[in-house]
Amino acid sequence: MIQNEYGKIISIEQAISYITDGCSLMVGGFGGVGSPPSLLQAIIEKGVGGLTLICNDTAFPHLGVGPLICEGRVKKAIVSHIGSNPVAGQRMRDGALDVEFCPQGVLVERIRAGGAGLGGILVDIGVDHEWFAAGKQVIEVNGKRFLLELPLTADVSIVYAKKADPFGNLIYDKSARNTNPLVAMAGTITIAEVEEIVPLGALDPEAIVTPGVFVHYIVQSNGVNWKWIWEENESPNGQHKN
Amino acid sequence: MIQNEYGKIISIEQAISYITDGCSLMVGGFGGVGSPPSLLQAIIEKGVGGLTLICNDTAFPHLGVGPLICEGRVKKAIVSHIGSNPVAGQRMRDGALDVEFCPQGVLVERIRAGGAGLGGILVDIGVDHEWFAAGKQVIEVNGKRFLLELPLTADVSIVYAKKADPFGNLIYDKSARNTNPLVAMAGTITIAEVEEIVPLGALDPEAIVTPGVFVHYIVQSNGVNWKWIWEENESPNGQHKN
Amino acid sequence: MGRERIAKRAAQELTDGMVVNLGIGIPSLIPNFLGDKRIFFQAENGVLGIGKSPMKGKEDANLCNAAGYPVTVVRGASYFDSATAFAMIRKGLIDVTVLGGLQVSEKGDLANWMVPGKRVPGVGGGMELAQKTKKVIVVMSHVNKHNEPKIVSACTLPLTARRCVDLIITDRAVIEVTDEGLLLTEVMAPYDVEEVVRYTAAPLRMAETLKRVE
Amino acid sequence: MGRERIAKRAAQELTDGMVVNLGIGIPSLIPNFLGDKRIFFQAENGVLGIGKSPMKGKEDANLCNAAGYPVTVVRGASYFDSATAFAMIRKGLIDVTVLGGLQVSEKGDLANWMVPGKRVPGVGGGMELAQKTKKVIVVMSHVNKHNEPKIVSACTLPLTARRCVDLIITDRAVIEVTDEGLLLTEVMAPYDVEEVVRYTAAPLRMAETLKRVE
Repeated sequence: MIQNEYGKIISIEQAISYITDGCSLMVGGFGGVGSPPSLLQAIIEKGVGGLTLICNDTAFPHLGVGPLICEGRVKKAIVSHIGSNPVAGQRMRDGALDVEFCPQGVLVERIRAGGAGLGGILVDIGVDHEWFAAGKQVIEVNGKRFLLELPLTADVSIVYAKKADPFGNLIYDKSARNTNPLVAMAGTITIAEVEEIVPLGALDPEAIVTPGVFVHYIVQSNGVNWKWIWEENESPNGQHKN
Repeated sequence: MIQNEYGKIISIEQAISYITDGCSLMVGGFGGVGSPPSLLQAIIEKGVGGLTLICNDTAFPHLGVGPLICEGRVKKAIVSHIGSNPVAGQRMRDGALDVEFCPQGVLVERIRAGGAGLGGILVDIGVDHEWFAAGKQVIEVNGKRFLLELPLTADVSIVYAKKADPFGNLIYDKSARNTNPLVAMAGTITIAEVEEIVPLGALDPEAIVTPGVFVHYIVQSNGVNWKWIWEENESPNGQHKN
Repeated sequence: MGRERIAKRAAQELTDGMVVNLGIGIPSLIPNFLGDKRIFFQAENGVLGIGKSPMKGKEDANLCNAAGYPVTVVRGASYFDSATAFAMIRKGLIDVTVLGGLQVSEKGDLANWMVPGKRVPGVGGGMELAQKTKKVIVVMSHVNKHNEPKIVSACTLPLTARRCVDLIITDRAVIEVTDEGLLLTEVMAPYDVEEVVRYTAAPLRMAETLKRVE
Repeated sequence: MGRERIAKRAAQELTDGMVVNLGIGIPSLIPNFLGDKRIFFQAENGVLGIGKSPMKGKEDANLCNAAGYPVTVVRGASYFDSATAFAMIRKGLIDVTVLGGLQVSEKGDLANWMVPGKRVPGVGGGMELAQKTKKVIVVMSHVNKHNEPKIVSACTLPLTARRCVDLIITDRAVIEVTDEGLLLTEVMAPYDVEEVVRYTAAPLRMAETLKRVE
């Protein structure tokens, strides 16, 4: 029996109460890998809408944040690409979804900036690009031009981790770490869905990736409830099949 | 016998050849804890001077980067404080040492920015401060004023780690991690002094703090060759003795 | 003695589950007065969950606080780099910081890092802690060694941060910084209200609940 | 078939110990042609040291490449967050990236992320990789499906990055981007120099060592 010493361990139902119509929602994961399945399903079931979604991408239609897009719960998405979710493209062309594209490395660094309490970052990515530079301040440093990119935070961040202790210390699993540690830092409220909750002291202090101070609530995951693309398609053959 | 599969494992003598008169040198550590003792001693013995030192602080006179200051090898220091090294203060007042003070959190974030290839960061720390704002661009974002702080890199970064594998993957030891992972990212050449070199595959991929791509050279440490302040003074009594 | 009393009073401000950063000097004495309260102490060098000082001979040179002295860690502690430590601080995730002070103004401005003309130690992480922590407590002697008030209408020493201090705890008084100015809530025996007022160079309102602490 | 040949030729550019990022499509075939060269493959989602695809039934849903397909890792691999992945990229620590292309200009400008009026997939991490990697290799068919040249004097499609491409490998030719313009170094049978020139919409200089590859 895990002691809930810090009151952070809550039910999925309680967790979802923080996610309301029109709020901004940041979601960890990359192509759906490392996104929190039980929280995402509960959001769908609860029926919230008008969300501003901040995520690496719009995943695939049936997994990760994809269903939020497909069911029309998202008003605006700030992402690096929507290439794996044709529904997102369709809704964008229909005017039902506002998409702010951001180069992937800039996007994650903006999320980190939000999580680290910075006021912005300067990047030379896209500085002369007619689309990516549009509407952004250009700052000159020693004769070189940079774009000012602004931090991203959200009303609620949801992440997926392998283990949490009751203080909210998190470790992740392999490449499912991806954007999760950054997203965990950037929420006004951060909720971690975890495969396993372990007692305080069970995690090696050296191995903790997200210190518990960044995590407000912890929920027990019910596991992945979708099929991965590589399970649906033929099994990958050869190396680096994409 | 460790295989030197990537040619990164070199002698301290070879490592020191990269540190030359007048170069910029970034050193990991915090109050001397986590600074690389064997490399620092070799720099003193080699007799290089005119260094621009970037470090959290100037440590204590006889440990960490302290001796570099005391022996007059440093022309300019970019640090958050010199409070624990009276010689640094004396040399500054004598005009022999140029000190650029930077708030500690801004300093480490500038080092990270250098290591992450950013053009700068915006902070609201010190934005109205007569000294810390002096000479810096003020950038306004949504009516709020921020200082533009510039990235820090160095010709050579030297760090101290617990273990390295031949590719240069690093893990650190407890609070000796401190600024080391940031400094490791920010060097044009990064040299890691390590307590132990282990075979490729011996480090858990989840536990690696600094991926080997950031590390150019690895040297075997001869261990700490100074006395800590708490060894010299009376043993600490009570908790949190300072 | 005065230092211990100040630290003991400051310890009363800390409650179970808080994340707290302690400055050097008087603040470092606070853990001696916490009983069994479970506080997560954070340090700028990259530790969350600092515990008691180690026994003599059990020190680990690679496990120190921000002042370079050996510590231990509690269950649930974590290690991280200094950029992450300051991310926590700037994001406003530290509940309380207890800092030493040279001057505090009636608006809550804090000066605690240098005296012009003396040695310039540098500001360290004090600016971030003072500006960004949810609650900033300053612990200090009520007057300086020239018997001059350290609580003033406007700081004359170089500032650490503006309008940052929430509570001042001295050897003579406990004073809250409010939107309406300084509010005297406790006076420490053997001092009395009159003495506190005389040695405070800023207007003091008296709390309805003003009490004398023996 | 053409795709495999392109991937095989690109694989020759990779040497022992390199750190390499592969785009999706043709680049993903390259690991099949590396023999025992030890390359550290990096992916934007936070893996350095990607190995072979797993056996069927041995897939780990939490160990995927940037395209979401299962991979394994080699000895010496590490996991990290995406910000660290792009720190490596922006710092210029990736030795080679192999990307697909829609158009490459004679100056080395690359367009590879969208066709106006078609679906807008978004740029992903391509801008950073193209702009910051030490050596950028573009692998693509020499002409598009309308039989139009993809190597042009100036790109008409939205750019990914300017002056970033170092080497172009197509089903018909290998072309270096130099300060003096495009340099044809290899022609792939059954194509000949004349055909390559005709289907390249930018001036081509002939390398002294120009060779025909059977």
